Amino acid sequence: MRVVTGVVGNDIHVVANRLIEISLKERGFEVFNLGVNTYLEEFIDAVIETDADVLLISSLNGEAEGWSRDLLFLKSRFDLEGVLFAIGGNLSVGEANSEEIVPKYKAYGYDLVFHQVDLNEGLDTIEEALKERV
Amino acid sequence: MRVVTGVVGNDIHVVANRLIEISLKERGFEVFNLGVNTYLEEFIDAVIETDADVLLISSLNGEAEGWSRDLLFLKSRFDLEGVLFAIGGNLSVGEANSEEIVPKYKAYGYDLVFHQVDLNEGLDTIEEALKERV
Amino acid sequence: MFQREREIITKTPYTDSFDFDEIKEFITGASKNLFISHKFKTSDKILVQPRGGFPTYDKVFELYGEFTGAGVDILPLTIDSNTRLNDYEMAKKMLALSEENDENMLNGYPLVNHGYRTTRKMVTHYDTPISLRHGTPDARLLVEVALASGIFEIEGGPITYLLPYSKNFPLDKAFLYWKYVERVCAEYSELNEPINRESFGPLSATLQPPAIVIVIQLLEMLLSLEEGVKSFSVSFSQTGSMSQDIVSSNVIKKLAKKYAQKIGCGDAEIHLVYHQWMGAFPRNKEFSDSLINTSTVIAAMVRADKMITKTRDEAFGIPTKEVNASAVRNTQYTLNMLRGLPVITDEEEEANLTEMVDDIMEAVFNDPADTLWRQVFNSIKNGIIDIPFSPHIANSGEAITVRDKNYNIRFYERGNVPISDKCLAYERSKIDLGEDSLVDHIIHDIGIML
Amino acid sequence: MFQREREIITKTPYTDSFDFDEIKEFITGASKNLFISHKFKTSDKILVQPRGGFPTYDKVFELYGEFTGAGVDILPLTIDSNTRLNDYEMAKKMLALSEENDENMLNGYPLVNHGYRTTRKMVTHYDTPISLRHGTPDARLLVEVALASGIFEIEGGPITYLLPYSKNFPLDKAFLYWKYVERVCAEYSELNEPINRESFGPLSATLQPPAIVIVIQLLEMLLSLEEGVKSFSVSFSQTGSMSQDIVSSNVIKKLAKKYAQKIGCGDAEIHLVYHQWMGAFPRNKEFSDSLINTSTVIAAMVRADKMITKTRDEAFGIPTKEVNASAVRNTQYTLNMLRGLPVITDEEEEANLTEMVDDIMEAVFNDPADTLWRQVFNSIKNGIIDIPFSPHIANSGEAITVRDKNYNIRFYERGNVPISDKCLAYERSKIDLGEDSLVDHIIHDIGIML
Ligand code: B12
Ligand code: B12
Repeated sequence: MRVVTGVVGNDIHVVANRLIEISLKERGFEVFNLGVNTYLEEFIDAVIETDADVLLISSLNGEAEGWSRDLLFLKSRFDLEGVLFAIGGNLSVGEANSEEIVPKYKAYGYDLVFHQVDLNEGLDTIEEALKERV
Repeated sequence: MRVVTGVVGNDIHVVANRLIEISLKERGFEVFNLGVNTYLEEFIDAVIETDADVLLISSLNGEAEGWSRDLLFLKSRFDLEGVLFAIGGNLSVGEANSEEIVPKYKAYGYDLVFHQVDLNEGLDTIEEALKERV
Repeated sequence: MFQREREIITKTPYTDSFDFDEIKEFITGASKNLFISHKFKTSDKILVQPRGGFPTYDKVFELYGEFTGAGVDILPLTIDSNTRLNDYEMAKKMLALSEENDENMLNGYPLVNHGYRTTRKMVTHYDTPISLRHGTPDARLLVEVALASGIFEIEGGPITYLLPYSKNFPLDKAFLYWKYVERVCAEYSELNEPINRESFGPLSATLQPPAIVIVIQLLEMLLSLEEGVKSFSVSFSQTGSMSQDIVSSNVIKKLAKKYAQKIGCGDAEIHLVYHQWMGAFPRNKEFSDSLINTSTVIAAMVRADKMITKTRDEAFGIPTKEVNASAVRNTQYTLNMLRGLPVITDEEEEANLTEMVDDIMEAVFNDPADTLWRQVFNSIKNGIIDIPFSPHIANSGEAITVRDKNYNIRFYERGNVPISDKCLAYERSKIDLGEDSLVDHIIHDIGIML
Repeated sequence: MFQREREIITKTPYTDSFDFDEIKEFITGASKNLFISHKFKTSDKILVQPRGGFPTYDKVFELYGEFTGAGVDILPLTIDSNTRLNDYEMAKKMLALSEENDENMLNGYPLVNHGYRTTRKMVTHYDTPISLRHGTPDARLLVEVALASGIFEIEGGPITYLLPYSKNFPLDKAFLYWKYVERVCAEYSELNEPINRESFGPLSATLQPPAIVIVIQLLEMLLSLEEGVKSFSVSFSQTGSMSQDIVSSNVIKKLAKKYAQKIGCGDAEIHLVYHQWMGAFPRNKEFSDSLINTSTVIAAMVRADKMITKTRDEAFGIPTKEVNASAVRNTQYTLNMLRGLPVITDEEEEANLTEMVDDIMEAVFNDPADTLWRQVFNSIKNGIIDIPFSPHIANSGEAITVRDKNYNIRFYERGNVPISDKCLAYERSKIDLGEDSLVDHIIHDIGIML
């Protein structure tokens, strides 16, 4: 399985990104890590270029919502049906609960949304979702 | 003005008692301080003996309610009409608010009830009440 | 003879009937986990012990459940103030009211009224050391019930549970009653791991001068070791100055060893217990949290073996079990992050404190009486040992302390406490009353944490 | 020439039009209370500064009101991350959304978009020093707007705001842009009290080795003093080990003086700023409170001149103003109780750290380039200066650190960092990976406060 990952927008929180790369590799994924400060277009380009199965976006600094508003539009320009879109980290500015956050982001076009969810828990869910797709 | 004071029951918290003695004297009262660990009967006896104008009871350790249940009975045995009965300190076991505590203690026979009230504020109120009585 | 005395003491309608053989058997076979003396030996962290006790069995049982969930090391059993004054009749009445109305009409657990058969169920259920916290001058019956229940740490002593906790209780009797307690503890210590005795260093928790606190700790330790106790904890509470706490710790550790050896009891295990701030608490609960956490850091700095916690509700009343357990959880969290702390010494302050303690100890030993307890008894009566803010009539109350600008507690008047002119001069040189009257200064010093 | 450059920089549709004469006049006559350099001189406590910034003017105004009520010493103005990356267009868009929907669509205050005329109203209203917190590699415009607004402390530097805050921003440009900032600060410093510059010691806040942190602090200090800045703060954040913090503090204070004198700038005022824990926070808010309070105690132990606070909401998101103000209030409460703390030194550790810092500094100075900034530039490129967990492409990332059992951060691999074999051996002698793989050990070490 190929996964493109990175941190969206002007966000430079790199620590989680490093750990995610390590964890994905340990789970046997082929990882294309774009690192921090990656714009949505760059993610989409990388998914197409690498023919990835999963796009796994992180956001920590509260910016994600601002950037995610364009996702549906970008998705509509390419055929990305088979790709699993996941986002996780800290998905709002200020404290918020998942009940509010998850539906919002699903509406933006993500299949799986992990607000303040433990990484391993999230990756387990992603793996299950991938199995179901096959 | 003569005031009898002390800490009721098996309560041995002495610090407040020392400060109360000092404060009352500073305010010009003649003070009979029975100290800590004083039973209700002893207070009543002292009030009668000294012909006091005020009985000012402290309680800190949460015992006050247990002892106060006998107050009305004791009062009924003597003519203590002219004496102002005040109690203050920490008047319950565990946290409680004044709205509950004050009416309860008034029903036990106290004229003034100060649950977790600053000493000087309480003494001001007592002095005002004494002025009104004259 | 002694056994006869014990039978008389324990024969009372207020508790269940004693079966000494069964109790002996129980202690002999008791789980090592019930012995704090064992836990001290096998653990390398500061043990955390909250305070707490409720009138009813069920409430204490639930409290222990909460504490266990929060990672407690030692459970407390705090006794109500009627039992402390041997007023078992009042305790009984209030226990009944508490059970009927599901309201706490007592500020602790009336252990005697509950009895050891009942209480032991709870003790063995949790299989964690329990410490008896009471404040009772005559604790003979209480301690018998506690030990029979499986509570293998007994706090208190003839001085530390008298001067702060009682007004009229006769001093000489207190010594004799505690001698009884020490002997029972020593006897039971031979059956399994030693019973731990702990002295109560906070005393009246208000402007207590470290020199006096340490003297009292050392004397209660000696009185206990003399009777054959093999595991003892000296203690003190946060003074309000981190530096003074560190100095006190260094001095008490050194002197406890020295004086224990002096009476040929160098083989006893001596531990140091630190009490989080015992004085008047702020009414802002976040400030209380800050205060408590700072106490925890200081406990680690003074390298205590055990620390006793407070809660954010201290100024308001007996805390709920949830609040109490949170305090334990937070304390463990903080302790876990404090590692490899610097070792600190302050030669000048330690020399001054050591000299004051040694001088007072010498004066006690110079008393012509024939036994140590009588020497101590006389020393309290004549003010050689004198604590501020004691409710007890025998305490002379002539020694006056205030805080210096760094919040160290200093002698302002020594009264009859035999510290040297030199030491007094040193202490006074640190004090600056400024514009304040002495009384105003003291009121301020009582309330530094408000 | 320079003035011409400033005019070009400040001429942009994203902010209001600059009137340099008026600004000069404003600074010349500005209240002394706006200058932290003045407050440092006149205060003898640790100054407390929270973090904080909201998108809209009104929200920042309210935030400052809360802070003032909580007894704040220094107000912060935290800038949003779009502005930090000079993306004023995005900042504008999000500011508009934030104002319309009364929702925070930015993680800070877009100062450039608000402009100095507006912002100055708020600054003079509160008449309290404000510190600009940003993380911007090219902060020329931002700093012009800040100073014109009356914000007289500027945090950051070409290294500390680049390596942790940027991925691609060209290193050499950052140096030149910050040179501009230093010069503007130096110029304005002649009009009234000096403008204070502060370096950002936390860097990426994750397993940063004190030797590298101190080297970077010293270098940014030198780069700033060179340009004529007269008031500078070096800083570092809680490492996770109280001992290591104390060692770091002792060494940085000593070396800051030494290196400033070396370039003939011994007259500059140098201060020490301590950041409460900057790494990953626990999701239990009571633990966060405990952590923050412990940070406060350590700040007092290291004798910082200023401390920057966190909040119990750190793990969750930008805190509400109330929570943020509580953190200030609690911190002041704790600081007030910590007096006369012991002075601690650790000769062995200080010698080791000093030696590592001196060796790295020497290597930087030995670079053949002609100016200090080029020497530093080269030293980053070739890994002489190398921090763990930097997102920046120029950072080599070969130095690897782990914690020892006392949570001190130690070099495991030095990469190209020129510490001696002896020092590396010392560092490694403290490490014990136990059963763990290196990666697992590092993951654990990142999360020690969780
Ligand atoms: C110091 C202290 C002790 C010392 C007392 C030493 C001594 N002999 O004085 C020691 C350690 C020995 C002790 C023992 C006990 N204590 Co105690 N103690 C305290 C503590 C920490 C401070 C009390 C103090 O000195 N405050 C300083 C003085 C100046 O303030 P104050 O007492 O609050 O009094 C002021 C006001 O109440 C008011 N006030 C008082 N009386 C009056 C009267 C009037 C008319 C007015 C207007 C105002 C007023 O003005 C006073 C001056 O400002 C308090 C908690 C707290 N408040 O922070 C607990 C506290 C009072 N203790 C408590 C308890 C339960 C006990 C014990 C039963 C058991 C235990 N937990 O250890 C024993 C009691 C034994 C007994 N027989 O009573 C509880 C009481 C619980 C409750 N009410 O629900 C408290 C609240 C702690 C707690 N949260 O559990 N204690
Ligand atoms: C260290 C840190 C920094 C360092 C970053 C250094 C670096 N380059 O990495 C510095 C100091 C430079 C920094 C800067 C800033 N930071 Co910052 N920072 C933190 C902090 C304290 C820890 C982050 C961290 O490293 N955690 C350790 C890693 C391992 O955990 P993690 O990041 O939480 O990631 C885990 C989970 O989120 C999850 N996860 C992440 N992605 C995904 C994806 C999926 C699919 C799943 C399932 C799970 C998952 O798994 C990860 C591993 O366990 C956090 C607060 C916190 N969390 O404690 C704030 C925090 C993230 N920062 C914040 C902010 C606002 C900023 C700044 C804008 C301004 C500022 N306050 O200084 C700048 C950002 C600049 C920019 N352009 O982005 C905010 C974000 C606010 C919000 N969301 O509401 C936080 C939450 C602090 C706060 N409460 O204000 N920061």
